[in-house]
This record gives sequence, C-alpha cells and structure tokens, in this order.
Amino acid sequence: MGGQLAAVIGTGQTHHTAKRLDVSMAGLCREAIDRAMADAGTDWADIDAVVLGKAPDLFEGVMMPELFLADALGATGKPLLRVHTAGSVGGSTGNVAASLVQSGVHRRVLAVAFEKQSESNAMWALSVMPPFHMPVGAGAGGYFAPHVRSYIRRSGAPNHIGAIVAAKDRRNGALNPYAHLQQADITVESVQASKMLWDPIRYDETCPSSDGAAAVVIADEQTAKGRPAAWIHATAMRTEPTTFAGRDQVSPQAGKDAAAALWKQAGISDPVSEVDVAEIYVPFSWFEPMWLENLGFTEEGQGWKFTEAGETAIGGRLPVNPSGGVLSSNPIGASGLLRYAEAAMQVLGRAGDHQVDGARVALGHAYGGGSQYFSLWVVGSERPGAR
Amino acid sequence: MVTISSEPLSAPLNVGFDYTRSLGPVLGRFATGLRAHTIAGIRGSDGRVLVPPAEYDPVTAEKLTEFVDVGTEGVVQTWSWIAQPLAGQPLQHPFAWALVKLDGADTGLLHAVDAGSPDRMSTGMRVRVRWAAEPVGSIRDIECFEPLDVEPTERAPGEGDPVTMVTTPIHLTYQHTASPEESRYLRGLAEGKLVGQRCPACDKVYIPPRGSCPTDGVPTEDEIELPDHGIVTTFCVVNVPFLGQRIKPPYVAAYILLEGADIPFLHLVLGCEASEVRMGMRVRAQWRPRDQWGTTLENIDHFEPTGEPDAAYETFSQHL
Amino acid sequence: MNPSGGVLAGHPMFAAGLIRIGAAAAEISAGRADKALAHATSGPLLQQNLVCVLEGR
Amino acid sequence: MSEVAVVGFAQAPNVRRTPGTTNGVEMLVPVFHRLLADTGLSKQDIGFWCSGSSDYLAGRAFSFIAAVDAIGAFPPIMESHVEMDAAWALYEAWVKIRTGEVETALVYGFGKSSAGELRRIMAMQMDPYLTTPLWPDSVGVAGLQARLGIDAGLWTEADMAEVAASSRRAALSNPDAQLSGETTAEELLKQPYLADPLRAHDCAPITDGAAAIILASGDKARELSERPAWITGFEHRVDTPLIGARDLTTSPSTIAAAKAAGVDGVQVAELHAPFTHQNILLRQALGLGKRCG
Repeated sequence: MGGQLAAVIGTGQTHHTAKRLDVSMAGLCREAIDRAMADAGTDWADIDAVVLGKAPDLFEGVMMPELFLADALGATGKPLLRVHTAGSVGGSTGNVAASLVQSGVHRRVLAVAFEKQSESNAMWALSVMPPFHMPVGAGAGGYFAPHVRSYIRRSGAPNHIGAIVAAKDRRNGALNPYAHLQQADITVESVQASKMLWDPIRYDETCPSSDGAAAVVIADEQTAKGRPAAWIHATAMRTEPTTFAGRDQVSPQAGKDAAAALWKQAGISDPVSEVDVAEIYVPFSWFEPMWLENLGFTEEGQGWKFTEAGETAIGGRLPVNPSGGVLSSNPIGASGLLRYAEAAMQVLGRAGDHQVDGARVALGHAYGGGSQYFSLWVVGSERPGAR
Repeated sequence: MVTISSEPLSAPLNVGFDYTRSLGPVLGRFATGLRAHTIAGIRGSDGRVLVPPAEYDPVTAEKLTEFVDVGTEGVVQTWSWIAQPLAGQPLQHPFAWALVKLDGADTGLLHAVDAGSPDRMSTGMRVRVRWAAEPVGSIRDIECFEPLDVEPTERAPGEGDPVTMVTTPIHLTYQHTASPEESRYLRGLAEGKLVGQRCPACDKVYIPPRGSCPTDGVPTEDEIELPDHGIVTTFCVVNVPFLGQRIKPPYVAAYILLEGADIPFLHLVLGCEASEVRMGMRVRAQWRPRDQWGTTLENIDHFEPTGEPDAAYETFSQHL
Repeated sequence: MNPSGGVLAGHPMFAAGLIRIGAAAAEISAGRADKALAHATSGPLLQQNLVCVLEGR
Repeated sequence: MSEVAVVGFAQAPNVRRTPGTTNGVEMLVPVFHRLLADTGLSKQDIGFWCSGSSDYLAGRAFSFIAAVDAIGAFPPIMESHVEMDAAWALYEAWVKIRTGEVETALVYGFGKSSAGELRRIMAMQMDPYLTTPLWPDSVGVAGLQARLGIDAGLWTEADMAEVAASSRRAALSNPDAQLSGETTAEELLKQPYLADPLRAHDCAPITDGAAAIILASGDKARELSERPAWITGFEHRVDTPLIGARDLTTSPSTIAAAKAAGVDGVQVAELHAPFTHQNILLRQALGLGKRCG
C-alpha cells in the first residue's frame, strides 16, 4: 500500500441529464461538491487542496477551466491541480487526490470531475480532423465497434450478450435517482430492436451524452477513523500507445497490468470471490464481458458466459454497475469519478435503492483514449490489513 | 524513389464552434440587465460590490446572492493601447483595454475604451458605456466605453424573456505540421505510392510511418513501398450521420492490413454490400483519377473485394 | 536572478515552468548554489503560482 | 518518507518555430535520449511518467496522447498528464514518489506555441461567459498590470527595460536560449510600444520547446547524481479569477506558496515571469532584493 492510509468520507453527484440549461459550469460543479461536503460533514476550512478532472478542453471551449472556476471550487488560496487523461480522467483524478493524502502532503482533499457536453457537441470535439488525415471513423462508437467485432470473433460470444448488459445496466439505472436514463422496463428484446448505429453496436447499447459532475472528499486516517469511511486499499494507473504493431485492442496489456498491480496492492488473489461489487467503465455494452476478462474476474473468452448467466446483475456473484453505469449516464470527464464514487457509496452502505447488500469491498474502474488509459481503485469498509 | 523535399508538409487547421452556454442565476441576471441597459454587481463576503458579479465568493466560496445595481459611468483604473486589433476584439480600429470601476462598484470591469488615440487615455479619466446597436444579453451589449467629452450615441435597450443562454463563437486558426516521416508518406501518396517505414529496433513496418516507434521511442527509418492490396482485419458498418462526414451511411469503415505492413490503417470498403464484408476478406485499393491526387490517403477512394479466398483468422488475429 | 536568462530569453508554453526548476537544479548540481528557488506560473496575470525550493548537500 | 531530488534535466533548443508537429514528438525524442543517457537509465527504470501540455495550444483534443509514442510506452507505463505547465506535472510526480510506490519519475512538458495565434488563444483561459467573448489578448491584458505598477511607483519603464537587458545578457551563457545578446535599457527604450506601456522586449517571445526532468528518491538519487538537487519545499496556490477584484500589483498566491515552501536563504532564483514588470513584481512579492543574483 503506498504510504499513509486514505479514505473516502463523502461523495456527491448531480442529476445527470442531456442538457443542464439551468446552471453554469460553476453551478454544475457546486451541486456535486456541496453534496459531497455535506455527506462528508466537512466545510471549506477543512479542505487542504482541490483536484479537478475533465476531458478535453474543446468540449466546453475553455482553456484550463480550473482557472476560471477557482472560486467556485473553493480552491482560491489553496493548491489546485487539473488532471486530463482522456476518458479515464475521472479515475485518475481520484488516484491523484488519494496520492496527495497517501504521501502525507495533505490531510483532506476534494476531488471534482465534470463535463457539460451541452456547451458544444462531443461528437464534434472528438472528430476535429487535422489536415492530411482521412475522416473515416464516426465518433467513439465507430472507433470501438471494430474491436467489439474482434472480441465476438475471438471469444465466440453470441450476438445477444450486448443486449443483456444494456438491459441490466439501464434497469439498474432506473433504481438510481441520479442516473440520466431511467428505463425501468427496457428488455433484451427492445435493445435488440433498437437501431444498429455502428454494426455490431446498437443505439440502446450506446451511452448517452450527459451534463454532470461528481465529487468525493478523501481524508487521512486520523480524520476517517471512527466514522463511516470507504478505505482506499489500492490504486493503479497504466498507459500504452494508441496503436502499435501487434497491439491487443480487445484486451489491452495496460488494462491487464493495471489490474494485476491493483489486486496485488489490495492483497486480493481471487478477485471474483473477494470483490463484492464492481463499477466498471462500460460506455458500449460489449465492454462488460471484455473488461471482466481484462480485469481478471474471468478467464480469457469466458466473460460473456459470466454475463449471460446473470452473475453481473444485482444479486449475482459479482454485481457490475448497480448504479446503471456509463450506459445510463455519461458526462465523460466525470464518468470515471462516478465509478469511483459509486464503489465508495457501496461500501459506505449509502447506495440507496441500488445498494448491494453486505458490500464490503468494491472496485472503481475507468478507461480512456483508444482503450489505452486505465485508472482503478479498490475501496473497503474496513481499514486495509484489518480485513 | 520518392522525391524528397525536406520541409514537412503543413496546412491550416481551423477549430471553430459556436458554444451554447447556460448562464445560471447570477450571470443570467447580469446578462438580462445588460440587455436592458442596466449593470448589476453583487456584494462579496468582504462587502465589496463585484462587477461583473461572481456566482461564488473569492474569499469564502459561499454562493453570493445580494445584487447591487451600479452606474453606467466610471473611472479608468488602468489601460493599455491596442494599435492593431485582433479578430473578434470589441473594436476593429485602435482602442484601449481598460479596467473601469463603475460608480457604485468596488472592482474594475475589463472592457475596451474607444478613445481614438493613446494620448487621450489617462488613469483616473471618467468614461461611460456605449451600448451596442442590438443588445441580446451578453457582455458585447456594452459595445465599449467612451470618454465623456464624446457625443453620446443613443441606442435603445432590448427586452424579452430573462436571458438564460449566451452563444460564444470560438474560431481559432492553427498551422498544422505533419512529421517528417508522415510528410514522406504523404508525398509518396501524391505519386500513387504507399510508402511505409520500418522501425530499426523492432523491425515492424509502420504505415503511416511514425516520428517515434510507439514501442521503442525511436523514429522509423528505412522506407518500404507496399502493394495496394491486403486484408480486412476488422470493421464496422457506420449507420449514423455525423458532422463532417464524407459519404452517406451506411458504409463500411474497416482496418486494412496491407501485405508487408505490420499495422492496419482505417479506410472505407465499398464495391459490395455492407453485409458481405468479412474479417479476413482480401481487398484492393481503388484509386481516384490521377488528376485528383493530393498529399492524402483520400487518393484511394476505397478498397474493394478482390474475390480471392479470405485469409485464415489465425494469420491476422494478432492484429486485432 | 534568472541565470538562464529566464522566459524573456525563451518561453515554450507548458514547459517554461518546468525549465525554471531544471535550471535552478542545475545551479545546485553544478555547485554554484546550495539553496535555489524555482517559480512557475499559470493563468492570466500570474493567477496561479508554484514555488519549488532545491538544496544541495 | 525519503526525500526526493532532481537528478537530471534536459531541454530542446528554444526556437521561434520548429518544423515539428504540435504533439512535440520531434522535440521530445532527443530530449528523452539525452536525459536517459546522462543518468544511465533505460525507460524500464522509470517508475512513473507525468507530462504537462495543452490541447488548445496544439489545436487538437488529446494532443498529449501522441507524445506517449515518443516514450515508447510499451510494456505499459504508469503515466499521468496535467493540462497545466509541466511544473505541476513535476509536483504530481514528487507526490507519487512520496507515497513510496515508485523510486523514479520522468516528467516532461512540451508546447509548440507558434502553431496558433498565442495572443488570442490565451484569452481562452479567462471567464468564458463575460471576458473571453471580448477576446482580451494576453499582451494587452499584461499592459493593464504593468501600468498599475508604473502609476503606483513600484517600477518604471526603464526598470522594465533593465530586466530585459539583463535577461538577454544572462542568456549568452544558455545555449538553448532563443534571444540573447548585449544591449542596454536605454537602447531598448528607443523601441516603439507593442501595446503601450509594453514594448516588444517587455514580452516573452513566442517559443516552441520541450523539456524533461528526472526525479529520484533517497539512495537512488545519490546513485544517479554526485550532487542531487533535493526538493525541500514544494508548494503552489491559486488566486481568484476575478481580474478586477485582484490587487494586480502583487501576487498573494506566490507569497503564500513561498512562505509554505521556505525560501529564506535562497542564493539563486529562476522566476517564470512572461513580462518584465512581472519579474519585478515577483521579486518584490518574494522579498528577493537586488542581492539575489
């Protein structure tokens, strides 16, 4: 475990939706921050530093928005960092904030991540094509669909697995008042009937574009002792290049290495039986079986069977994305921190209607770029070593 | 061999979007006020009237709520002279940037002063707002400030529902430069050649070549001309229209592994039904007419099936 | 003050602050100083500032 | 918690315009090779990589991802990125080492400032609702701050020209400098205003460049360098974005950071002041009189 102990003592998020036209970017962030501070029982004097995570500046058309947001983030007069590691940024924001406490530099750190995609158009921002490049791809879905096809071919998965994940995550989302999409009566059949966007990925197997923010308060052992806390047992981050000869785009090495480092640091030898709940970054439904294998929850090629058997539903052997996950809400910069926060909420027993009973150990996972940035953390209801 | 001119290729890159911003309660009230020719400040925790109004206090981070209307005249706290205005600035003839402390405000508002020349600018001078012709609820409803000894131009305020949104066009131009390796590849394309480069460390052939091999961190070097045929490793059928799309969906976007290359690149597959495209299918490039060639992969309009038997999965599975 | 010439002699954005720390560290490693200060700034008109103190032994 | 030291530093020549790409690969590859050679390390020996850059400077989202190629990031590396000056990436790396998880870190920053129109791009750092739409260019805005100090008697245009002259004189000993030479304040003051009260010499040039630093902890640092530069204080603070509400003739965040880092007794200082008057302002804020170098 790296250095001193750290724990999440409070989480907060906004009601994610397509367009939040009632708030400014500052107002959107403060909704999540104020909820996290209330959940943690802390006020501004207790916060030593602020870490902001957000995906490309092009989304909101502001260069280094932490500067204009300094007052709103309560950072004025304090240390302020801005993390940007593409789609995984929400996760790496949590990791960086945790390291500020684990290194003994600070005692209480506020981590915030947001995206207000309605300020522009995420599809445009992702497809700004420099000269000499040929615009073939079609947004994120077009980028990942060929690799989903490769997974299906490699694992022999039947075509309905994606629909099972989408129906499960969206029904979970209906239990979560903060989720953008509330589709309690979605079914595998209705997903399969939805329009094919980038074959093999269908409309209902694709995440929405959301405005949203998430915040967590991370504290040192002295602050977290004797109160409900989600103790950080391990964090991990790995990166690999976008494309290189012989790269495995289906189950990237960076994901495997990050998971291996994480389980080792957390003292977990059999993840599928020692982890009670996992919030995994699944923006396109097929990524659930793919990441189950990449993370070492199942053997290579077996992830889809685990999903098909209903093991990833609430009540299954390893509930995945009880919050509804990225398929139900996707404010890109915040999605990774939402995974982290939802994992903490589970072990804090504060996940409300989508609480997994008796959850003591939870995984938060985020990936970004061309499946090349990975940020993960494991949180537990007990202090590390006390388990 | 490809004619080498050392200068890397470069071309303009325009990044532009009209951002649609929601203002929230405080900035919304300020913008609505501007349209009506009034200026609202807000009282900070230290008692100072902040203009423009801030949503959250700079000292305590608390949400601020007490609005205080201020005057439309004020004092220049400091100024600088812009002899050659840049695109998008408030005035397109020489002007002064200034911090103007409006009567009743305690902080300076950053805006332009139309003084005509720098010697008519001085710290401490009084200036007044010159309202824009068509106020819409934006900081540009203040066209600029002007000295008091100038004939005021009467302009009517606007009205309507409270302002909640502002559109801020952001258009930036860059000069994009291709890497030296890419430039040789692009010049090769202009002559109908597909020129890859081999990494001296891992011997893999990259197309397009790389300024730095992603696994070894060294530039790819010796050039290899590759044939214009190969196989589809994997693909997707694009059914969704999107901004800047070149051809009408549905079309197949496929990873093409050229014979002799160690990495596929993305291109279009046409010349058959989308449903007929398969992983491992052998394809050949369909070049555009020579007179349309430029330094771009678009010289190849698309790839077409050759009709030869597909490649076995095992022969390309390591490229997925 | 600014033995390297500082950013007025060269200001590569997003690397200039790191270079100040590198230049200050070079003074220490070369034995020309035992305690050095490096400063980096970010944002309009020095809105955000960093100070790194380096010492030789 | 062992101490952390700078054990290696390399930078690309500062030039007005490099023919390279906006993702900085052409500048970074030689810098990485030189730095690894100087310290005898290979890329596998680096525990953590962290970089600083800006999408808006490059004109593209994810421009920093292409720079990962320059490292040869396979097998996968432990890496992070801040959308800030790489000095803050160094701070993140320093924190990472202090958690005990890694012993070494390589931190790099790059910027091709010549690709876009820098004076306009910098306006994008301001309030997007009420300030950026006026497109206040960075030089014009800096002129506002310069004049406040001139009017308050804190510095004169001659003092500012003196800062420029001594900077170019010092740069004669810096092979990577873009502008260097022998000149005098009087000579410089004869130049026309670029944006009254600022002249060209008062403003940092537009520069393309890149740099990298290797950090190491404890024994590793002593092994890699005869005289490691130990980091004994590392602090940063931010002020309010409300330009009009700030006292622009001083720098509270610098004062607070310096106080926390412990700057008394420093014998040399490298200040990051993109304008001559800001050099003077920072020296006054830090209490570094003339005696300091």
